[in-house]
Amino acid sequence: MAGARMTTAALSDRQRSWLRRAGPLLLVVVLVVVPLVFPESVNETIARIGVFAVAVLGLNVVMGYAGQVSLGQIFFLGLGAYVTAYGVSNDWNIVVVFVLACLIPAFVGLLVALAAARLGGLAIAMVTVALPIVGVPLAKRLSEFTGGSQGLSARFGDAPEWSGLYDDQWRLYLVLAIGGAVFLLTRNLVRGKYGRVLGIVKKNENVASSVGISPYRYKVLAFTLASLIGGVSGFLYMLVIQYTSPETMSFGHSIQLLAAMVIGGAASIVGSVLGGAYYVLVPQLTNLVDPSLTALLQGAVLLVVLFVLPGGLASLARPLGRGRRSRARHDPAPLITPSATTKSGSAADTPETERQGHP
Amino acid sequence: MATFIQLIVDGLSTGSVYAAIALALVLVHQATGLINFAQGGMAVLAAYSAWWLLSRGVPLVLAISASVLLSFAFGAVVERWLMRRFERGDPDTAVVVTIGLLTLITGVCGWLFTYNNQQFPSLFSLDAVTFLGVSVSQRSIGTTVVIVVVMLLLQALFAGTKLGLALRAVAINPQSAAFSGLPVERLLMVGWGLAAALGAIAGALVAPQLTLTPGMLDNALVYALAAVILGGLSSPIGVVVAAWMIGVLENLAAVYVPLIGYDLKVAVPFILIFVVLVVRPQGLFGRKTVVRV
Amino acid sequence: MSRHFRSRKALVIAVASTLALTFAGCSREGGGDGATGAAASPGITDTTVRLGISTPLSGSTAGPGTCTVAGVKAYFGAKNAAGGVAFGDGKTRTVEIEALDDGYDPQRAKANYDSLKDDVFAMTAGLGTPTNRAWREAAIADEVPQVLVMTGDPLFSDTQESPWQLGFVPIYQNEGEAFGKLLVASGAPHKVAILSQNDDYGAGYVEGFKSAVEGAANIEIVDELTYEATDTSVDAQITQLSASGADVIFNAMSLVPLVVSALQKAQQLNWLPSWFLPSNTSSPGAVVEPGGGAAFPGIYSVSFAKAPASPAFAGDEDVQTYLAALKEHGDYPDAPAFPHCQWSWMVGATLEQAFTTMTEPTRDDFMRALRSIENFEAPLMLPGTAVTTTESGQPAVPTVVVQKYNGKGYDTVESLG
Amino acid sequence: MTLLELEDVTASYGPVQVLDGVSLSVPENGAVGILGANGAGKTTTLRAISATVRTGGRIVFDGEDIRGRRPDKVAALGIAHVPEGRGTFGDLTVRENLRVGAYLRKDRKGIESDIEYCLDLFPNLQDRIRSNASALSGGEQQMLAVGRAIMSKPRLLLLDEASLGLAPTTAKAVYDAIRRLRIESGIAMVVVEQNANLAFTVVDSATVLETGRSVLTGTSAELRGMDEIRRAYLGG
Repeated sequence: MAGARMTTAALSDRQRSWLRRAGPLLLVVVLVVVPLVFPESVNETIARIGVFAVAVLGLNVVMGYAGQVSLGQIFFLGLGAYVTAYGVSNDWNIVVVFVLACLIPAFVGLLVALAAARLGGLAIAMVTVALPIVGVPLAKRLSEFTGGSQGLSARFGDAPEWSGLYDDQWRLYLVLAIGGAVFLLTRNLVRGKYGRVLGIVKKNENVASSVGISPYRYKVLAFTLASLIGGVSGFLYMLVIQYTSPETMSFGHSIQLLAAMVIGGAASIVGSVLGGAYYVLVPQLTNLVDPSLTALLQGAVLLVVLFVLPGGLASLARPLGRGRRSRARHDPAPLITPSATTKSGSAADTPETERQGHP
Repeated sequence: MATFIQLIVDGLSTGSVYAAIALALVLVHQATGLINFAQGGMAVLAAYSAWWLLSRGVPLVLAISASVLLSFAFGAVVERWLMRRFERGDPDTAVVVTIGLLTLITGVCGWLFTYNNQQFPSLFSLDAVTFLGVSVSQRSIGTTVVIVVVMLLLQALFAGTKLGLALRAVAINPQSAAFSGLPVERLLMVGWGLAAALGAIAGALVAPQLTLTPGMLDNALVYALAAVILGGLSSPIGVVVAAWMIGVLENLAAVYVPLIGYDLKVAVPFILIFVVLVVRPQGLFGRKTVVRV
Repeated sequence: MSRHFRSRKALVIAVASTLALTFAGCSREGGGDGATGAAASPGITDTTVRLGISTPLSGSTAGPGTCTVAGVKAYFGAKNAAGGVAFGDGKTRTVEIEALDDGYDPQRAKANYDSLKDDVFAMTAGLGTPTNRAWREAAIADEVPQVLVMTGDPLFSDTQESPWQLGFVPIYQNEGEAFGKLLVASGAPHKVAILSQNDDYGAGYVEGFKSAVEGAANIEIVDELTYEATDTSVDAQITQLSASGADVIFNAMSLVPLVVSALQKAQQLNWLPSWFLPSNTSSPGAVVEPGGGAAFPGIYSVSFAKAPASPAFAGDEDVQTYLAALKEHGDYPDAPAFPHCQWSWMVGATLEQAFTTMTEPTRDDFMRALRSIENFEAPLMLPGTAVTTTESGQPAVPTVVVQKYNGKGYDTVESLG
Repeated sequence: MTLLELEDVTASYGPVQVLDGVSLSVPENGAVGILGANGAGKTTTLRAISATVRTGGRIVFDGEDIRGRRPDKVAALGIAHVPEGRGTFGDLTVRENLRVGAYLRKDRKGIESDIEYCLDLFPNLQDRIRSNASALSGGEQQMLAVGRAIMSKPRLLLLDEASLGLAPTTAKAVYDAIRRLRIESGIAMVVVEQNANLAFTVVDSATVLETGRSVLTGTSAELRGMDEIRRAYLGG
């Protein structure tokens, strides 16, 4: 029994080391080639997936990794989009626009977090609900900057003449480059020291405090970072959709984003991409099946996916990739298990666990 | 002055709509430890089933009673065949499952009954009662009275009865509950069933006012959530008082605080939550508690 | 060709990319040439023409959204069953409708457009301002017609700004203006309270109304409030307005439930002004009757379409043809609860009108044909209204008539009272 | 007269086998300890008895094979489990916790007098009767957990690591109360305990587990006398 487990582990180790060496290179090659080979509509779909993958990634930072329920991530996407639209329509330098589209949402996120994180988990949830709910009428009131309910159009990122590319190809490259950079940075962050600290804060704030970590500071940090990434996704949103209105940041979309994160797989980089793909592709899929049954089909797809894969789509990819990072289940550890391997094996089937107790 | 008092009365009757859903949220949270986003959707489905019975000639009271019973069964079935799979996993996943359920139910209602507005008759007359220059419809009074009765029943259920205690125990710690001989699975089904039945009452109360559509309660859900947090998740009286407070203060702020106005009055409950939670993290009436949304 | 072809300068350094360019070359051709030869635009052949619709079929605007598809589908469904539509180039084509749900989400509307633009000849009939605005610029860049859309946003009827667009329904300003004029013409003094939706829809109505009553000595606007489309109640607004002493309420509200409860609330407060309702929320059966409209001295609305529920049109031939087709071809078995069903039926007729004068199967020629319709009385149109597309700044239906509720349906009126 | 008999019990979490043939016998009114290293299967043995893990073998309680029943049915037979980590109901008050423990009982008067007995057994709880369990100290929570368990008037008490995380004096107070409980009520017990010295203040005999297997069984006196036991579990 134990021997057999060793063999599988060794195999997947070998697989993984191969993937680790060849994987990134392969990925880069694929990403470079993809925009060139696919027709326009596919490129546009991939670009949209990129936009929402980044948005889901931001949500994952605050919720998946730091464990703070956020129901308002779409607000930061909307804010980033508005900043971008305003900057572009006033002919600001696009680099300046991008920096502002990152910094302004990050700053707003910081202010919100400074207040909310002091209150604890529940208040963060409610304050974040308020963001899109209040954000929509606020955007209408600030019509001088936002164009009111008619929204703002801003077309930018057309392919420069020297590139010889189509607009959709050029835009997709931009999305892949910016989005890829954000993913890479975030990945390094959550796999490094910060990621471990966030994990401790998520699991038990008291434990974190007792080892000298300020949960408050890290919650604020995670929230700010999520807002910044949200701002980036807003910039990409404008690049790809070229239009934004108060409707962009409605509460319903925020909830869908949350669903996409969980479906993709919480606290997972791959899951963020899958979540973005889910967010974009499922409406297209339901349109293909029967456009008049959108809600019914979407609800059914969501339930079926989670019923089959409660850990999200990323749990499909997990055995291949970074197999054994055990998911944060609320498992009181029925027995003091001899090794991590046993534990991750047991987590899924533990018959009785304490669902809600003392965190 | 008459306008001022009228605004307060209007706020109370709007608050009663929020309170109806908020009570169902409290019930399911007390009984399962979850915030159920599908609560409003289940109430709408119940209202549609009553509406369908009405259109087949069943008298109103009978149709509503039948929908309450059907909803109890539906809630229990949802728990048994859907939620049970997620009850011991990540609570975030379970919440998203309720979001999926909401989407599905909305879709099913739209498919079966179309997205058109349907008129739903009220148990109470729409005639106004005028008192000291303030008028209020009998429908609002009736709705409020029913909600107060339901609130008191719920309060009594949780505070005083063995069933209420057992439901709460199962939500807090299913394993220890089982060690004490509580039939955990059956109690979870009963909890969902009761919440759904309560939702059916809420649906029948507010459908005449909001007119029946698949998304009828989507907007009210946010207010109900705010009321639940503000009032304290464990206190039925607390959430009803909070819902009324939200309804009243929202109106007053819209009219008398020019900076807020009608467009930003939706910020009022959240400002209220912020202020209250700074002082009392457990909400107005709640006991200190550990909550996961 | 839908897109501007640009010469490919070799920039790409990587070998892999060069290789890929070859693929790209392959995949990029093929699209674009229609079956009828080099000149034909996408989505049209000798026997068929395909139209795309992106509209909300789920979410809070799904009710009217479903109607925008049902009317067009019903219209062309009936035409197809009768053999098809005779085009100006001498060919008879059947009309296919490809409708996608955007859930009133601009981003999804853009996605729908992207997926349809190479398959359909033209986009039409979709409901919503933000959802139509989301891909307006893309449609201009791609030279895809985005015509007879259901938004009163004037931008879509501005030929300069929107060369490939045309709105169908009267711009909001026109509707507000029509009622304002009627009020001014009454000569009697009126105090008006305004309650409008806090968006371009409400603002457009109010703007039109104000421009009509500006300078009129007999009209005084005593109070002006807004509400949000996400509100569950407007009781507070009605209470506040009732204290203003107004005898007329100008109510630019697009949500049926809120209009019903506003009517009920005013009665409860015993405030009985003359009431103005917009064209899309004045349905006799779904709004005025449940709201108890008979209690008010007058419920006024503007319209250009016959209301099928109104007894005056129960025997109308247009109406009967329409209702039968809606059931048979429109996938809409119930009595239409929103006027958008009628409007979209008229969109079908207007499109046919343009098709019959098209001489080439191209999008360019279609736009030319569409922009040269004058005084076309589409089926279901009320006397005094017509489709005219030659006037810049105006949508296909530029005029409305004011009507008054008569207890069952509406009568056209020339004056207040 | 044997109250509980485990014969060759196996258990696994998914593919991982944790118990690989555990045998144990608890006489009526007796108390048996389970000793062993981390991961030896002590907690799982208790979970096997209270049916919260899938098991093989035979588990006979009062002459009946109870293996494979639902946990609440097992509890109804008179087996009360005090889980590791205490498992109190954090959002319920102390009194409510005790009332939940008495869920299966119908005798109102008996319940009230047993609550009094619990408060007498654990006087610390007296002042905290209206507090939420989550507001109690670790020691108080442990006392409440035992109190909750005995409210069901069990015939067998399963006690899992009752001293875990407690200060030595508090742990001793808890075990003093448990010993008193045993003497006064005669409830049979299975005691899992890291601190074997504490366990021996209550139990008559003990079983030593190693990697999911019973390797040694003996009376308290016998085991105390064995060098390897002393080295492994008694701190020298």
